[in-house]
Amino acid sequence: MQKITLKLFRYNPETDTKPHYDTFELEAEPTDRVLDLMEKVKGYHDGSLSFRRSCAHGVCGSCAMRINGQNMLACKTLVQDLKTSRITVEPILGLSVLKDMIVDMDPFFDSYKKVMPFFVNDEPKPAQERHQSIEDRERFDDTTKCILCGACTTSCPSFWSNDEYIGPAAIVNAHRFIFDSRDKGAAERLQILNDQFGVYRCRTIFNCTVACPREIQITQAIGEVKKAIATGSLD
Amino acid sequence: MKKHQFEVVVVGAGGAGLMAGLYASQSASTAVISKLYPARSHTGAAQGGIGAALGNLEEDHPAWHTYDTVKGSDYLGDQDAIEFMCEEAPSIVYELEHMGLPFNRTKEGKIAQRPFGGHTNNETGKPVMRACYAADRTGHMILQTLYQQSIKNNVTFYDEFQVMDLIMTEEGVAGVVALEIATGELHVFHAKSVIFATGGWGRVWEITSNAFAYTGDGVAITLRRGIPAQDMEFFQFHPTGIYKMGILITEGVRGEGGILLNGKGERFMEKEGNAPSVKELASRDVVSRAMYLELKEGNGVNGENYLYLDVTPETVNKYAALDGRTNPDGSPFSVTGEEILGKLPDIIDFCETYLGVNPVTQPMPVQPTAHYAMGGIPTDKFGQVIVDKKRKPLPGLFAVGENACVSVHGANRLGTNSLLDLVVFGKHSGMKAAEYAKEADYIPLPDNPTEFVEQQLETLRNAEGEERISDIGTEMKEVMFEHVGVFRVEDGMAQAVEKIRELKARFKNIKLDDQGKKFNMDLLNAWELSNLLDIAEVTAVSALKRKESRGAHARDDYQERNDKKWMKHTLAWLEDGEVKLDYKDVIFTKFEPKKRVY
Amino acid sequence: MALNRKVGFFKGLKYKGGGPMWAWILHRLSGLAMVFFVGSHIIAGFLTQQFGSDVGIAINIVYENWIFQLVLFFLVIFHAVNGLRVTLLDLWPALLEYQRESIWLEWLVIIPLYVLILFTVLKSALGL
Amino acid sequence: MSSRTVAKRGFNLDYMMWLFMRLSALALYTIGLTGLIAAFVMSARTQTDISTLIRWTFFPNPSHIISSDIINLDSWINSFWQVMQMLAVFFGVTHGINGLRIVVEDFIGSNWWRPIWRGFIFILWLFILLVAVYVVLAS
Ligand SMILES: Cc1cc2nc3c(=O)[nH]c(=O)nc-3n(C[C@H](O)[C@H](O)[C@H](O)COP(=O)(O)OP(=O)(O)OC[C@H]3O[C@@H](n4cnc5c(N)ncnc54)[C@H](O)[C@@H]3O)c2cc1C
Ligand code: HEM
Ligand code: SF4
Ligand code: F3S
Ligand code: FES
Repeated sequence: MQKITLKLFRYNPETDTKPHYDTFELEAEPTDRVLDLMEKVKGYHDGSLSFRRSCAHGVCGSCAMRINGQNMLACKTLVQDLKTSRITVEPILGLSVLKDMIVDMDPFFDSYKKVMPFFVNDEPKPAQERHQSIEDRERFDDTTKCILCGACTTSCPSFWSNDEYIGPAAIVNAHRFIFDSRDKGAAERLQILNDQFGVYRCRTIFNCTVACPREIQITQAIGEVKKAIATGSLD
Repeated sequence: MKKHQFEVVVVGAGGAGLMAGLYASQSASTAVISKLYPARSHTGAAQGGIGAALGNLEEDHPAWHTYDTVKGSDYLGDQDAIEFMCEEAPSIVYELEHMGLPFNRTKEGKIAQRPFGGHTNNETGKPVMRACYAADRTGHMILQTLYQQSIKNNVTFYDEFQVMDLIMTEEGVAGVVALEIATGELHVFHAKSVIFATGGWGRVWEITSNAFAYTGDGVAITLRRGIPAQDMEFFQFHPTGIYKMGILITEGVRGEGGILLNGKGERFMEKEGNAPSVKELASRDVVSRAMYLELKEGNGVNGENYLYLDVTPETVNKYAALDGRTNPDGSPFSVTGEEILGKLPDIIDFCETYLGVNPVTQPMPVQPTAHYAMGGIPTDKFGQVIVDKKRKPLPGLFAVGENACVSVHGANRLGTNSLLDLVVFGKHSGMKAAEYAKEADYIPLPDNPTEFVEQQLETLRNAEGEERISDIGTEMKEVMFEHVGVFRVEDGMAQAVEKIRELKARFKNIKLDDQGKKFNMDLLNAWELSNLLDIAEVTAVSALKRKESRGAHARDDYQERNDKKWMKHTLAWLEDGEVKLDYKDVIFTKFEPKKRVY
Repeated sequence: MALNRKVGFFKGLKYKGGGPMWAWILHRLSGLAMVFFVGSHIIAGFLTQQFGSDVGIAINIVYENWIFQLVLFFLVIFHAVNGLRVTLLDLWPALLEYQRESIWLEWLVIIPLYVLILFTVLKSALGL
Repeated sequence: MSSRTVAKRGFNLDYMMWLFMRLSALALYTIGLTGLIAAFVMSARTQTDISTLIRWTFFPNPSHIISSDIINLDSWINSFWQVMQMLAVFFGVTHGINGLRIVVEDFIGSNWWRPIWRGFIFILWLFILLVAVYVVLAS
């Protein structure tokens, strides 16, 4: 057991005009998740603390938050990983805060929906599966892992300065289809991303890659999309 | 209060809800309502695979799949539905592939398959490769693919709307009432067909692989509206959850050759009475029970309450050689650390994140974890809800996915059959619901459709007691894990029932900190806890009454299966706070009950 | 009422993005500074040349100041080296795998180069 | 692995400028290195200080002669170096001004202001470019 000072961003839209911070002193195991600490606060100190969570093991994408200044999943960050007993939790940046850690995800999903994030192939379907070689499948494996948590887009300074930038998450999901050898919509998706708010807003800042809890090589994926636009080659 | 009208309303946007929504929206106006953003649904947590007898790597047949499922269910599954599901399986997996689902591939470029517990070659009795997979993120890929297709097909979504009531009048089903979480406002969805797909309720137990959102809303709502819940005593405990946390380690690990070892380093699954033939790949109830006994005998690792699951190449290769396991081409089976990394990347990530253990070089500490609800809202194979022992349908009401009980899983679900259940019955209930809506008229809404919900919410909001919901929740989870868990006895279950009733009484005496309207998660969590309490009570009472051991329901005081008296489904009603039970026949087609050995 | 989603400059600076984020901030600042100084230098040259204007001379005096030069040299070198890093990574995305290495490699080039310049400039400035 | 391609996409300012920023960066390196090597070859090694060297490297402009220590300027004053100067000016200024445009547009939300800023920056670019060319030719 160790003592933890947990500082939480608080904002209640019904009573506050400005956000403030609340601080709680807690006992915690080094292997506790930050999410466990927040559950503790919610359960035993202040039930009005609000945040999203569901799976509790880093696969649903609900709990992206800014923990000690960096975007992470609260359920995938252990107290011992933070190497300090002072933990500050704030909502992710660049989306409007609705209450405590809860932000308005709609603009994020709107950007996602813009890149045609779905499989396109209008050719007649075979009776069985379409074949794909192991290498072709491997080509886009990395970007299939995305859980749409938003940690990347909301860590991107280019997105902060202009929220019309479609954002790394959307590009990752476009990449997933552009490089799928079975898909036929690549040209259209590249057209969408070849826009002043598309891939060229990416300035190779890398915050996204560092923030991604699924360890997707986001900047590389974006780079590959840029290259595909430039060369027309999808290898 | 806002009103909407749709011919079909789907409650829940997991695998089941999305599939139903996709199909219903092809011919009827459809809304999909979900308390989570669809991509957050728990289907995304499913790891191992989806079962279908494609025979891509070795001989396999839907008939074998059917038999394995019947046997896995300990003969409690309805065989007509099982046969239907297994026959549909290959075509629905191809359909998922055509929707773009990125399955792993074989050398020939076909969908890759791996062995899973309880799936066998019916002639040799050896495990067969039937689970179609995408690394250890099969559920994630299914959820993403179905959500992507929903976007493509412009399905209407209401995200972060929590359905709290089913509107039923004398004439029948008229829609649902939902709370918009962002504003606290109530919405009425007037509908001809309602499909419930709200997932499971593993949060009743202390150690669970289930999400916070798994609070059994669908079943609790229908129970309150006089619809029974079927086979609630059958709740699956998965053998391999991460020690203390419950996070799931997929059965796929054992499919790839992982071995269970006790504190003495013995492979206990091969002991007589466990599963000397398929060993680690026996069905889940068998493995969980063996583990439980092993722990009870004090054979845990370091005297603690856990065992080892070992998938390091040395161990895998050693035992594969002992078992004489071969590849499909007949060469001896062996793996390298790299192959394991490629096939189980997420498991390795979980272990490294939460345990600091690298499964490629070290064994993983595991214990059984509450995992899957076999029971739920009774339906036929088109997802239509049936409300009594004579199988009388309730027109316009459908249920699908984990919150439904078709029943294809009977007393114990085989791994990979849930994902299959979601898509097969999701598709058919979606089509059926739309078809029904085309013929039926809207049933007029009652004068005050939101009355019941408002009253529930007011009671919660205005409660002026001193109990904290977190305390009540914790006590419920502990008592259920202790007494209505892997192993059960009369006394313990009776105590649990007692305790749950006490907790229900104390629940009236709560106090909420949050009195606001917007994102009042405090209020919603309290409401969800009331659902869990109802479900816990129904589960404990159903379990107490079933005096035999069958599948996941294992009793120390009645160790044998009793087909004469108990070859029947439990139906439970919740009337005026009392649980009433009745029983319904099991449907047999081909397979006569036999003793189950693995 | 929801809080505004705009992220101000200082709020953004508090984000712990690490090396690459700071590299980007510096790159932007140095780029802007150079536009400003190169622009004003050209104009100063123009003014002096054409009108023998005092303004131009004044600007050039600032330019010749050794402290100013040290700052400018740093910005130029940083921008040039970091710009090369970004260019290489952007044009050959396969290299992005080595982005961590690229950051320290960059400083490995910048520091000795800057020390050399520091040495020569200080030598002449202080008349050593 | 099967090789796939898509049809080329049409003209796009942002794409062109993105590419230009990188290519001009490489061009500036080339020009700079040529100047630097030339300066060394042409006796700067022994006769000059660091500021002069930098001047000659990036901008071998005769107006810089005034403040130069190099004694023999003959080999610098020819049209090759004038072209090099022009290129350096063109790439440097265009790169810098486009950089300015990028920064400014990052902070413009409204579609209404964007063309106005673009126009303004375009005029600034033309102005600086013309002035620079004049300075080069006039000296
Ligand atoms: C860790 C884990 C691994 C698994 N692995 C496998 C596997 O390998 N193979 C296999 O076959 N099965 C597996 N399963 C089982 C399977 O994944 C689940 O049974 C299945 O995903 C349930 O799907 P669903 O569509 O019924 O529910 P979910 O996907 O959970 O969806 C429930 C939906 O209902 C919504 N909802 C709930 N309540 C409300 C409400 N009140 N109002 C509005 N919306 C509501 C939620 O927002 C959500 O969208 C696994 C399960 C777990 C937990
Ligand atoms: C060898 C010399 C140079 C190199 C290698 C170089 C490289 C680069 C690169 C690659 C970029 C693009 C950054 C992006 O889009 O993310 C850039 C941006 C920029 N450069 Fe340069 N550059 C050089 C010289 C100059 C000069 C001389 C100026 C000024 C006159 C300048 C001003 C700018 C500005 C203002 C930006 C925009 C910054 C931003 O987008 O944040 N650069 N530089
Ligand atoms: S790319 Fe990574 S950080 Fe971004 S949304 Fe997907 S999972 Fe989250
Ligand atoms: S942080 Fe932003 S600028 Fe590009 S590399 Fe990532 S998207
Ligand atoms: S709770 Fe699901 S990602 Fe954290």
